[in-house]
Amino acid sequence: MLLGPALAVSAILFSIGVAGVLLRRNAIIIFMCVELMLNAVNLTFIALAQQLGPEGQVFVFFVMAVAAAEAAVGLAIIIAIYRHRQTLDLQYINLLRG
Amino acid sequence: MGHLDLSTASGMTLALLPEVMLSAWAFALTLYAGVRHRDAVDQRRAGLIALAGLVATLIVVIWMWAADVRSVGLPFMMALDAFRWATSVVFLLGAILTVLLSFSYVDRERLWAPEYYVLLLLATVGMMFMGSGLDLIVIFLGLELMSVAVYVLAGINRRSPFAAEAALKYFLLGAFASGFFLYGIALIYGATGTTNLTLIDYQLRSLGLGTNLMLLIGAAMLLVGFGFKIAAVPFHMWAPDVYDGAPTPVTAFMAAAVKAAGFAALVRVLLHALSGALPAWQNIVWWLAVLTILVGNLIAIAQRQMKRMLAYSSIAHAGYLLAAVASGNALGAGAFLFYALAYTLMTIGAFAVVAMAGHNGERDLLIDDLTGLARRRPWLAIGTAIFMLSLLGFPGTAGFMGKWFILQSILQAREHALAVVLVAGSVLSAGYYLPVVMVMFMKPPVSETAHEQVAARGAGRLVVAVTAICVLLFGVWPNPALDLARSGGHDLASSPQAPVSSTSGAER
Amino acid sequence: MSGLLSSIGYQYWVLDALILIPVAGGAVALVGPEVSGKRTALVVTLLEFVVSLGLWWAFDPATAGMQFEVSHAWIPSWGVTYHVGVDGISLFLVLLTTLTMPLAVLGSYTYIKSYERPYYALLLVLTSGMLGVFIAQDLFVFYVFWEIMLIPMYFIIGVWGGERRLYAALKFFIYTFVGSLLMLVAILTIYLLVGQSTGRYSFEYQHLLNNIWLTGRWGIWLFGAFFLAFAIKVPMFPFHTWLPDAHVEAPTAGSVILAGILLKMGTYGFLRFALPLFPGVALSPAVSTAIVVLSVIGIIYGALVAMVQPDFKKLIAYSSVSHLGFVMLGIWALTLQSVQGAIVIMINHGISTGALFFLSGMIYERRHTRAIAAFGGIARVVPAFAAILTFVSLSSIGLPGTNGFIGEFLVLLGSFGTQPAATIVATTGIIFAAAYLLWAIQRILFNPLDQPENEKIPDLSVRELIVLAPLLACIVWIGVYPAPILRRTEASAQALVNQVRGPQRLPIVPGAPER
Amino acid sequence: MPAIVEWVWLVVMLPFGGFLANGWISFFRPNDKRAVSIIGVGVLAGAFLVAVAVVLGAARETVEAAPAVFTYWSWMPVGTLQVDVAFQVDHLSSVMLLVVTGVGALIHVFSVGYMRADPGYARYFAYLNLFVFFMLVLVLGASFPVMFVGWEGVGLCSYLLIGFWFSEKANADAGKKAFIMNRIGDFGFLVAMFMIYRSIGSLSFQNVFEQAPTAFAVGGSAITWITLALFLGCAGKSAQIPLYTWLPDAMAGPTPVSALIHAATMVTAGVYLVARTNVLFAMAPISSAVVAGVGALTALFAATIAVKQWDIKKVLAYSTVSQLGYMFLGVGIGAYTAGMFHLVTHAFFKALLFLGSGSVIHVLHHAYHETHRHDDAQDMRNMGGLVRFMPWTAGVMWIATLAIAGIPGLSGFFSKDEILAATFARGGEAPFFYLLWVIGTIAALLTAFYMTRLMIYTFHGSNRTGEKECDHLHEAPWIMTGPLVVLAAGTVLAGALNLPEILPAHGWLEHWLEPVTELGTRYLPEASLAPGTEWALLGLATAVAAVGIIGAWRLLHPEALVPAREAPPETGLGKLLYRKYYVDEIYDAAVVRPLVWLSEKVLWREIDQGVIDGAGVTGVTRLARWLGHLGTWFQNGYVGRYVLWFVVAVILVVWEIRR
Amino acid sequence: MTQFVFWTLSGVAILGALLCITGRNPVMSALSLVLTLFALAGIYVLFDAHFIAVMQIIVYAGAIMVLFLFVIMLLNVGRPDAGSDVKGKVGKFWAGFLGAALIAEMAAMWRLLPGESFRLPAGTLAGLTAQRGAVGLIAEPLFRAYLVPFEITSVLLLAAVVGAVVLAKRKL
Repeated sequence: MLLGPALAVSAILFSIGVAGVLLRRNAIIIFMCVELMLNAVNLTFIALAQQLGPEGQVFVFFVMAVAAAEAAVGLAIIIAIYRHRQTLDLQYINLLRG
Repeated sequence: MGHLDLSTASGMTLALLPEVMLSAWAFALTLYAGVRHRDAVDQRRAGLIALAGLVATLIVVIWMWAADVRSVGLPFMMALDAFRWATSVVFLLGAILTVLLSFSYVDRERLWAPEYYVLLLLATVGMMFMGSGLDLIVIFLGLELMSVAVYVLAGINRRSPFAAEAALKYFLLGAFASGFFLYGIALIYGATGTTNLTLIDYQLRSLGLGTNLMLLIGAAMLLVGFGFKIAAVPFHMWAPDVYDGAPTPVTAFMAAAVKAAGFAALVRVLLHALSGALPAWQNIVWWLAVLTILVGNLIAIAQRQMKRMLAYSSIAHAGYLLAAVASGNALGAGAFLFYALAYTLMTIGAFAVVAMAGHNGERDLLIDDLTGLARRRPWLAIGTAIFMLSLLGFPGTAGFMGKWFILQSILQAREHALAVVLVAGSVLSAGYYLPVVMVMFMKPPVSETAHEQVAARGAGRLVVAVTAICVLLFGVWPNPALDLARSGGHDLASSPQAPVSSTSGAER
Repeated sequence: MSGLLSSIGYQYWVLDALILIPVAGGAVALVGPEVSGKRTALVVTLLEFVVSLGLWWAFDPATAGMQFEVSHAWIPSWGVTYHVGVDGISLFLVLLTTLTMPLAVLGSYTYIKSYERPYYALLLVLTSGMLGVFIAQDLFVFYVFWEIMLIPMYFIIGVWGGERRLYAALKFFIYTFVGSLLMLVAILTIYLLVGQSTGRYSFEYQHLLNNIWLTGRWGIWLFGAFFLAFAIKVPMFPFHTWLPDAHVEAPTAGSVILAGILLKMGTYGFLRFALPLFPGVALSPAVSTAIVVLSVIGIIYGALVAMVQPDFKKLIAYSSVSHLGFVMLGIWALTLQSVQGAIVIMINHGISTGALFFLSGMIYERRHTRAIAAFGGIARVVPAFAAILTFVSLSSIGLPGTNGFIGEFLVLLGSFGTQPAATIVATTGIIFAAAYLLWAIQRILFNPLDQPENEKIPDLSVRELIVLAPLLACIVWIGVYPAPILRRTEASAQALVNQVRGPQRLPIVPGAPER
Repeated sequence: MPAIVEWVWLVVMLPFGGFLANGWISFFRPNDKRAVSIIGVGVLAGAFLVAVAVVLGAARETVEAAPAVFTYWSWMPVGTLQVDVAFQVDHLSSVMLLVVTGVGALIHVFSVGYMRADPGYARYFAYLNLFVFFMLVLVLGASFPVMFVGWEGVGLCSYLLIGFWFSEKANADAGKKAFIMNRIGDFGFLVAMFMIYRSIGSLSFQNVFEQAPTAFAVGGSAITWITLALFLGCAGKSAQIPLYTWLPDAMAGPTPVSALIHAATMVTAGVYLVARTNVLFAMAPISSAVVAGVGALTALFAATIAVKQWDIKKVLAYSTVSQLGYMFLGVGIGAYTAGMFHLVTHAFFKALLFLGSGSVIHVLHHAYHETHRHDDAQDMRNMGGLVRFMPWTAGVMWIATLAIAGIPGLSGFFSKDEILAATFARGGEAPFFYLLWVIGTIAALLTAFYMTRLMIYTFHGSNRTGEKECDHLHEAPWIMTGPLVVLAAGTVLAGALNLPEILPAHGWLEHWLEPVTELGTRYLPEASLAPGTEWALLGLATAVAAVGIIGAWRLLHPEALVPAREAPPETGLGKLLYRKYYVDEIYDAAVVRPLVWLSEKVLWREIDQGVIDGAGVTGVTRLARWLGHLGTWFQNGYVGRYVLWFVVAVILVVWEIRR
Repeated sequence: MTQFVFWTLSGVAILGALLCITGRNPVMSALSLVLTLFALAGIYVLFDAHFIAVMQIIVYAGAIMVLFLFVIMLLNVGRPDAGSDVKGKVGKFWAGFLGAALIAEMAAMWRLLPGESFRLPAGTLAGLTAQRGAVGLIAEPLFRAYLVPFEITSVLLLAAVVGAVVLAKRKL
């Protein structure tokens, strides 16, 4: 019965992802931290799927697709911003404020 | 047509007709964009095609609504109810107005990428899924579809560092929020064993999961995810920057349709699936509403830029909508629908004015730049005044009727404090809507040549005219829209009896 | 006369016509040629006046209830009905409005030099809005009219006003808006409470009135919301500070309308809504004492502050605070005499203060200043102006034989029965009234003619005399023979007093919220 | 029965018609002085004739009957309050009717000469006619509110006429002061009406007087407060302590105005009111005592000030205040007839004195005008020896002076003595009344003194006007001296109206007024004097008058006077009296200035602009703006910061939902 | 055994995650994340999700992370002299504090289980896998009940492609 521990590990990984987003300034690493969060959620799904049926695994499949889509667009955006600013450090990306 | 059996392929296709149709149109437009993407003419043609697709879809939606299509049998991924049609109409309307608004804007800013319209259509498809999804996963995918498209739209002006920054901020925070949203889905799935909203409702009530910790945390995470999309304080911080940096039609689209889509899904999830846990989330929504109303309105007062002011104003309006949600009753859902329609009209109208008046970079358009507009462009000024007053919630405009409706739902739920906060917010909002009217009408233009280049041309003029007229019309004669909104809200809250046999959509 | 009127079905269409004529006229004025805007407006307002004049004869003084009622469904799903009617309390406010408007138009003929079409169109729309407030018999409709007339006034002050017009317009708008929004919440709450207890959800005033009896916490809060809305509009001390600014900055016609009609909406609201809907609260010792004290403070305070104003318009504005204090005292003393007196003061204040604003506008047009110190001794130069200003001032300070006396006398006499102490203090207001107005007209009209600019100012023109003549006639007429007015208001006022003082009903106990 | 009494409306409307006509002329044909004179004097003469007819008619028809009330229309019908526009002709109002129209007509005639050269001639007569109209409304009104119309109306006319030459700030100030002082009194009148209505439910004289005996307890607090409030009204209108200061200032108006309004008619309205409501006062002994006490004090106080005034009109003004005090003393002790009697006689001799002084001023003014000097034509130091130039004027004024001083045989002697005798008679009741009698007697002494002083300084000794001016000094035209002669005749004869009981044919006025005064005298203790005492008092009064006059002759030295411009400033007690005990200054410092300061600095600047607008409105606006700017500080563009708040919110949301 | 494997893999995953968020070099971070992904794939196998485990390695660790690395390299943000993008003390405090708070709030997950009434008997999923195969287990619901979401995914990917192209192509 590893469901509880798996959910806990998932929560920890998720929180680490959140902490990463808080900790880093580089857009691409922040994005990786978001990916980490998604993966933590995937673990929850998978762990639950063992008890609740294969739908959980189907969700993970969708999440992967979403992650892929986001990665494509996100990295394109990151490239676009790099073209403008020559940096990915969010500290320097605040033209818009107020 | 009546009832559709969703277990048949034809029934299912029919149930998905609007979304399928619009997706197909988007594919076709992609192909066109792939072939013809050279000049302004191509661009305009692409826009016209998109417009045709949206209008056609709108017609289909209205047709299905009028035919009162309902499903029989097991709960399905997609809802077939008035709420879906009503929200679809709002999204499509928002998209149509955005396309109309885009023609001259795209021309002026030389954004020659027909994919713009493709993404607009795809985002609309995503919204429609959000409004119609009866399964959390559909809502999630709809949300992602919409988001991905809008991330790109926000940054579509590649020449603009502002747009790029807007896109980046929106994307990073959006993806971050998606993680929470997804986590919420997972936890609710874990607590109830299903992601179907009807079944969640059923499980929640039959198993008494109203205090189940997993469900509650899941609900909290869902709220966070939605809170981001609808720009509820304190999840709103991206919104002003992104609205500010994105091209104005996209901003209008985001402020109106994207927000409405987030709300549609939120209302459906909270009132349909999680109404059994109402005491748990109502308090949070209450606080979010209060914060959103106050913060949105207060910061808006401090703005000098028109676009940012409207951005904060849209945050404040999210607060009003949240107040309707916080009432937690059918009236609230109806009020949301009506207000969403009114809000879409007036917000897009207002942004249309910004798009027109901001001829040399709408980011820099200060409120004071409209000084004396009424002397040069009286009709545009009158239109703007109508939008401002409607946003303010002044009688005779749709905004007033909407606010009245929301207050009615709040007071029905005996949330008097919330009602007072709402009206206090309205008072604060007078502090920034009125100055717009004031500078336009009550001050002379700064120079002889001021506003010479401001011109309402073609489709843009149509947008302002149509939205202004509709705002006034719904402010005086709201009955048809009101009745439809009420029935939509009623449909949602009084969910059909959950089937007793099945626990999950899938076979075991 | 009334037979003739009923033969043309007057009672069935008059109120609709009164609302529609100005709106239609406003559209005509807006799209017509620039030069004919004022003429259109004058014709329309005169037509409006003539149409409304029939009310005088068609009105049945013996009936306390609503007359000329018209009712159309508006938003059935909310229970909103476009329901209008007139009774003794609103009759004269309607007539006052229709009388004031042609004069306001005529008084603007030379004052307004820019953007004439929208100006006159707004004046006409304003007419409809104000009339709507006085005749609405449905709280939703009332609220809509109540708010809608803010807009024309906002523009009139903001576009055609004086130097600090933006500030004044915004202040005026937001002040009123603050109060009215809380009233909106209260209206909805009453609607829902009555709906829940009777099963019929309707904003109809009669329906709500018949079924509501609130005391305790609910009553206090709801009454408070109405109170705030009306108190700001009246304006009662200490909610009055928008008034001097708005009055001073508004163009003449705007000031006239503000003072003459808009302020009456507050007192009318108290009479029509706040008092009858919440008699239990309104007559509770704490609330009633508080309001009476505020009214009396308003009387004295307004007069004292008016005394030291350097700007004539501001002086008149503060005098309004004082006058409206009498009205509030009369309403809250709640005797037949005091209520009728309050109604009469409402009319009088419209006439006398309206005339004072016209006069201040006329002198402003000549000298482009309103500072009292800029004048002095001009009675010799402009005798007609001086005579009329003196006369109107005397009416304003309540000299017997003019209209002002009738109202103040009735209010004070009636109030003494229930609020003796407050009445005695309020009566000292007549001393201060004499002090500030006489001092002001002394500094304007009398004293040595020491400023050369004043030596050549022309006396009133024929047009200006025409503007003032009806007001002067009313001052004398109401002062000498007010009985026709008093007879028409008596039944309604008596019914109001009886209703509010009447037997107490069982309170609605607000139950659990509905989902 | 179309009786002649019904024509009373014509008495009222004739002056009103004159007002309208003259008002019209003043705007459109201001130079048509002939028409103005004819209209202005004509309406008054007409009114007087009609009034005589009405009074004779009334005397014939309604001697013993209830007062004749003529209701014209319903004025304020509100529920139980039914106020009609109605006139009441009875014994009391008919006396006033004759005095007002009679003396008024004479003064109108005088004015034709006096105001001949004034550019505001038509306006002047319009005002004067209007005044008579209001005064008649006052005396004829059949209810308190109608009386109040006249009451305030005369105040208005007084205001207009005092400030008639409004281009002088002092004149305009004086008018305003008169109006406001009167308003303070009117406040009392109003409050009295409210209290009466609350107790009785009606305001018509008939109802009130009929029901008062049952509605009030004698000496009860209700009736006491009502009468005190009424007396406040009287004090304002009739210039009693503490509201007397306006009357001397009111001398800024044209002199005939002073004669008519501020001597003969308006200022006596308070006395008339007390007499009219005698039943109420009689039921309130305390109030009556207050009336008498204030009257006596005023009589003395004003007399002392009059002793040291240099302005001829100021002397007469304080004299008027003093004489009004006598009248209040009379009505206060319950001698209503005596009060009214003194009112009538005073109307004659004081009007005469004023008109006489008007002639003097007119002549002096004319003289200064001819020689282009700007000296004060009213200062007695600029007069002296005028008897040589103006024998008629001097003669008639001597008659009046002797009358007011109380020389037997003249009207003032009888009326003043009746008051003092009645006061003395009540001394048996309480020593208080003896005190009043003593005060009254001292005041009488002073009266004789200052009036003689006035005559000596004005008409006797050497002339101080100036060398060149002497050529222009002469008797005023006949149109001015004519009325003087008529009034002098009145002054001599009016005493016959009510001779003391010890003389034959006594008490005619007493008998005439009996239907009115008996309402009140029922409540008063019977007080009569033995004939011996009465003779003694008469003798004493004569002696006092003689001492005053002779004392003045002996003490004053007109030769020592120098013209006003060369006169040294007063010192010591003289200065105190000359400056009227500094009462005006005290009022200014204690009431007017603090009030203006409070209004401007505290109420307006501090409360209105500071607290309500500043802290309240602007404060809230500022707060909102400040909060808004604070909010933008959070919105600093850093994604990291946004995420931080996001996560904090997430934690709070989860926390909240888990609760 | 299963316990041991689970805890080992969990430890590796958490370690990888920590390295990912603290690593100074973006490349190191990416590689650490790949480590975590691999460990997760192993855990998936423990929970009878063989197909997903494979997908995890192929799609996630393979495609997506490579894409990340590619971008890092392309933009040359991983160069040694770029300096750390880890925030300073205040940032670290907040990250640690809020992360810990979040973990604390969700620690209760440890004890949470889905309701008995709809929980499958133990071993059911393993049995189904044996019966239908790892792919069949997923395919069955994916193409029947979840056909609509599956189709939405296709649209989503289209949007992503169009979007990425629009943003990244050289010429507008």
